[in-house]
Amino acid sequence: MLIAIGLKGGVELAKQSLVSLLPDMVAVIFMGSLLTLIAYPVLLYLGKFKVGDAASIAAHYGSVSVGTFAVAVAYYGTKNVFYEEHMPLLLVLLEIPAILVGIILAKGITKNTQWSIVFHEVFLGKGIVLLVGGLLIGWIAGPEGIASIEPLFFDLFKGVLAIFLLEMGLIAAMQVGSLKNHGVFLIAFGILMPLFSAVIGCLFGIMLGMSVGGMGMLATLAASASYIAVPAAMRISIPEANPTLSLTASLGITFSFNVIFGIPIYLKIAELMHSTITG
Amino acid sequence: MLIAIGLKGGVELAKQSLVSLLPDMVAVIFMGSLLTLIAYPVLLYLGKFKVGDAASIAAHYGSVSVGTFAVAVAYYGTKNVFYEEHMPLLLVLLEIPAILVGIILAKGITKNTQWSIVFHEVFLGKGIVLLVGGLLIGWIAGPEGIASIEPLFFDLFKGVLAIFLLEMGLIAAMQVGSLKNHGVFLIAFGILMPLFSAVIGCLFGIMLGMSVGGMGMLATLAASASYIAVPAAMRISIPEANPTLSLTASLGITFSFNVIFGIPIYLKIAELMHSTITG
Amino acid sequence: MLIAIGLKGGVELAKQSLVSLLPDMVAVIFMGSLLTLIAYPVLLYLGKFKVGDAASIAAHYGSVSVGTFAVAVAYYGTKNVFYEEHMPLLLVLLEIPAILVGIILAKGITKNTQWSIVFHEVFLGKGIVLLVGGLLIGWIAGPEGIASIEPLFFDLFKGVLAIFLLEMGLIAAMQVGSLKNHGVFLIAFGILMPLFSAVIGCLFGIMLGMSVGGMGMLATLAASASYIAVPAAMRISIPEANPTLSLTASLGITFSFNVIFGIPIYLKIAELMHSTITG
Amino acid sequence: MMEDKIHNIKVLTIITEASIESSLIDDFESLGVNGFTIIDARGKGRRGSRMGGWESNSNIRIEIICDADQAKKISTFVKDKYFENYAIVIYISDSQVFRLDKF
Amino acid sequence: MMEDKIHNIKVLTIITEASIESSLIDDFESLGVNGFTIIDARGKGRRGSRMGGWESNSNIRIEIICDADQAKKISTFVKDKYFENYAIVIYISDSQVFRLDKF
Amino acid sequence: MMEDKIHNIKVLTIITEASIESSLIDDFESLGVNGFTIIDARGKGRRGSRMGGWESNSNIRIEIICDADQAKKISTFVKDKYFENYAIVIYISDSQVFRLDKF
Ligand SMILES: Nc1ncnc2c1ncn2[C@@H]1O[C@H](COP(=O)(O)O)[C@@H](O)[C@H]1O
Ligand SMILES: Nc1ncnc2c1ncn2[C@@H]1O[C@H](COP(=O)(O)O)[C@@H](O)[C@H]1O
Ligand SMILES: Nc1ncnc2c1ncn2[C@@H]1O[C@H](COP(=O)(O)O)[C@@H](O)[C@H]1O
Ligand code: NA
Ligand code: NA
Ligand code: NA
Repeated sequence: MLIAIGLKGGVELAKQSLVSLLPDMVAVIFMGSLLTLIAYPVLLYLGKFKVGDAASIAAHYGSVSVGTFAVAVAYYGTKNVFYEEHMPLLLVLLEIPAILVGIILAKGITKNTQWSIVFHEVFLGKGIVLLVGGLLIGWIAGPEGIASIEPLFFDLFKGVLAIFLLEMGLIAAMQVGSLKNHGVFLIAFGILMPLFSAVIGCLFGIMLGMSVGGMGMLATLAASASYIAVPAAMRISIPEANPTLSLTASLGITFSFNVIFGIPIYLKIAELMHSTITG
Repeated sequence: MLIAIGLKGGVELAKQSLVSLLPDMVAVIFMGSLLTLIAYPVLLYLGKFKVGDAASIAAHYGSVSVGTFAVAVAYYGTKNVFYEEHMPLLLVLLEIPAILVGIILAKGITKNTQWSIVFHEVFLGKGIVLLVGGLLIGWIAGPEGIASIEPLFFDLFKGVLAIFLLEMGLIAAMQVGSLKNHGVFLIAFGILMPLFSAVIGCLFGIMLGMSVGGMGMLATLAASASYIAVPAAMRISIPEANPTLSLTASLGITFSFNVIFGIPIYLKIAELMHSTITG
Repeated sequence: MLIAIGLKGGVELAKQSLVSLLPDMVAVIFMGSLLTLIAYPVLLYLGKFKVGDAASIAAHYGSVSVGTFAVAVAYYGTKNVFYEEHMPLLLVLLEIPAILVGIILAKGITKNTQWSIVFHEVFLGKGIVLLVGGLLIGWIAGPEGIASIEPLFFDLFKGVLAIFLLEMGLIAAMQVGSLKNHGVFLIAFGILMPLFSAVIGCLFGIMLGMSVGGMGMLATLAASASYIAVPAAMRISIPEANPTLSLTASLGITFSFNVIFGIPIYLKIAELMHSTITG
Repeated sequence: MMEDKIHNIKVLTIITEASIESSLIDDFESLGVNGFTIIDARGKGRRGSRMGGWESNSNIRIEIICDADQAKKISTFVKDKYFENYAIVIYISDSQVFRLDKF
Repeated sequence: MMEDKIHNIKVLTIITEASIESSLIDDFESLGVNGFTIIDARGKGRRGSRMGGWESNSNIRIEIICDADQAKKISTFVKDKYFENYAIVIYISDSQVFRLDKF
Repeated sequence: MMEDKIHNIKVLTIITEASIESSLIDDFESLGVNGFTIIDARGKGRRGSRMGGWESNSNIRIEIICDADQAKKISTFVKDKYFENYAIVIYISDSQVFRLDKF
């Protein structure tokens, strides 16, 4: 599934000169860091979380969930809403800034943070390797290049997405169990933060002159919270952060909310803001 | 795959009021117990099995095989034969009575049967969780609710079914090896019992005023023998029963017979009985 | 996936009398041995490999890769190029001679070679069991027999092929790392040997009066090198052969080359030779 | 720094059918066992070969780090309850750990 | 109740390449070994890192509960046959079991 | 034939969170550990139940065959670095091997 998303993105990349994408890329890295920096104080002062936990959860929400993106791609497909094709590239870029900002918030830029292990974990994490791999293959081979292999991956896309959703759903359900401590705040944060991030995402979309679909997709990326790449990186770089907390929020609450309600809402927000501003 | 079946059933459930389904549900629970009670004496006196083995095998045949049902769904699909949509609900209900009757036959209603573990095993068994989960989601969300997720699961349905069949086929083949003891009787039982149960299934179908397809499907459920849920429950509740015997019969003989010959035969029996009785 | 290929082959087999296929079967066994006998001296004298390594690598290249065949089937499908349907049968036959010749080259026909274990490993290897199993089921059941199960397996074919390719791709990439020793020769051999084998394959195709597609497919089989069945057999029968060497060549270099460039090239060679000779 | 005292303890290993995992976990709770590790396994024994493939034909290997009395108490309980009807072996080995308070 | 006598026995552990599993199982049969347990594993040793992913790069960990003589016999046989060409380590530890007759 | 001398060695076993596998492997390299074996596991301990399903909830069981000093050095390093924030247990057992030079 990750390869399929990467392939799609890579093929689009080959069509446009990288330079034209530069503004989007920089903006998105800025957005990722911004969201993390906004979430941190909210968690620390309002949520009364310890520094480690606040930084870790903030990093989860500043990052993205590939699963949510995949469901959005399927949803936009059924509604055949157009969106800028280089979204997968932005998705990959959004994974990284949040992790760095999160670690700096928790640890400061001390040299004893095992940066090598963190990068090893982040960049060699299975998810990112497949995604970036797909991007590269798509980019080098270009549209015709992957003609013979392309149909295979896209048929597979929906099937694997279903299994992925099923698995995540089950694990999300199990997470809800551990809501005892910080329960109420986490639920509120897990729903309000994505909505807030979606608005920020739309603003960035407008700033970058994207289509309505593009704005909706960027909003979905902003609203989604990582539950595979970031938890792995946090576990190593901020060991004192309690993994159950961040996972309950990002997977148990936000992922479920996004997949069932979030995606259509973010599209509506995009349509609304698009009409008011360009209206 | 199980979720897909559950989803389908759940969606249909949402369309009909539960009350209208009550008679079917009660009849099916009765049928499951009846089949177990018929199989037990046959195994005990004719087959000369020990009490534990007779009760365990009877429970296998009083219950159902989701795999066989899935193949029947695909088969009825290719032949586009209509059947009542709430079959998956009846499938789930049929899983349970046979296990209870089997345990009571073997153990009597002594309190030291670890009923908690048995229920834990039966209801938390992976198969049932997925199936009931699908049913619930389908029922709550209703047809429109699962619009966005639905296509994924049904695309997946066939693929996963194929892998499932392949795996079961291999394991079934291995089972045949252990036919030494009780061999001949088991083969005869493994083929005649399903045929007999199919007729019983059709009778119940007629009684419940079902369509020909409905009768055929109910006959298939009656004729199918469990090889995942029941063996697990039996292993805990009737430890003295030899698992290889029941598995050889339900998986090695009956599953193979049903998938290759059974399903078309049961449809013919349903057509025959439908025309003679309503003829 | 293997079952699907086997099923297809088996169904075709049922259509033709086995006798008519005999010449093809004998020719293919001869081709497998010939390719191994050609590769051995090249590796031993030119490549300066030890006897064990030369024999093991030669056996890899005299055999076939089911994965490469599967990609070719998908490719010929998209280009709807016709090819003789009994190719899967020839594929299975091509697996065996190379292993025997390889062992004899390395060990001579001493009786202490654990022939029983080798045959056990080769014939009970998961790949071959699935393939031959599919062939048998297809052959016995014949086209109508597998009507109800057939659609499942072929839907699945593409999906599983994609996952297979992905996995092999990752592992192939890891192999490239161990190119230090014998590096340059292995790369040259890994690309030139398949091209040479493809020409031999086409010659055999012409000799057997095959269609252009048939010639292309036979060339692809000849050019493909095994990386699952043969390595397992070699590990047991020629223990002194270094497995990393043969795997780097057959998977790292040849599989990648075949999947990306090879398959279209071999079809062109077939078209070229077909027109010149029959032109 | 926690003082580095080494303590002698026992490691109780149970190899049995995967199908009784949940039943065993319940037993452990009632026996006051607060830690265990489970690994999927396959194998062969008096009750024939159980080389895996699907649940009712695969094994699990359970390790419990505990003191000698607990090891005796647990193994006796499991022996009496399961030896007769299930494929199962139990062995107890000696070992050393850092923090005794953990077990 | 079976009398609860505890007996000293050995646990022979072999960690080697997954590709020689069937060959080893045949050896065990000829050596009169009637029980063993196999677990999939990955690892690193003198013959480089075998971190799994697919069969020819993954390991298996085999345990055989037996008496001292059998342990010696099995380990010597396996040492002579496989040490030279395969990634393999063997170690023997002491342990106690309930029913001696089982092994 | 290699002379069949048996040598006493230690087997250090670490059971911990799967998420710190790569970090531990780096530590082993710097500690001069040239061999280890890793097995996927699940279990329950002071930090709650980690019964697997996905990476951040599953465990790994690491075995290192080494001499007494190395066992002490490794376990102390791992204890100081991970005990405080991670789910982890360590135990050391005695064993015998054939070829001492291998470890
Ligand atoms: N001698 C042995 N050494 C190692 N594992 C054994 C031994 N005997 C039995 N086992 C394991 O324990 C399981 C049950 O043994 P049993 O109760 O003898 O059938 C087998 O499937 C093996 O996994
Ligand atoms: N010192 C050790 N401690 C634990 N496992 C080891 C050790 N050395 C080797 N192994 C295991 O045995 C396998 C083969 O080792 P070798 O023959 O040294 O390559 C390795 O892949 C490891 O899984
Ligand atoms: N007493 C024990 N016996 C066996 N394994 C244990 C024990 N305690 C903990 N473990 C294992 O070590 C992991 C971490 O333990 P803990 O640090 O106590 O949470 C658990 O998930 C278990 O897999
Ligand atoms: Na986000
Ligand atoms: Na039944
Ligand atoms: Na070849």
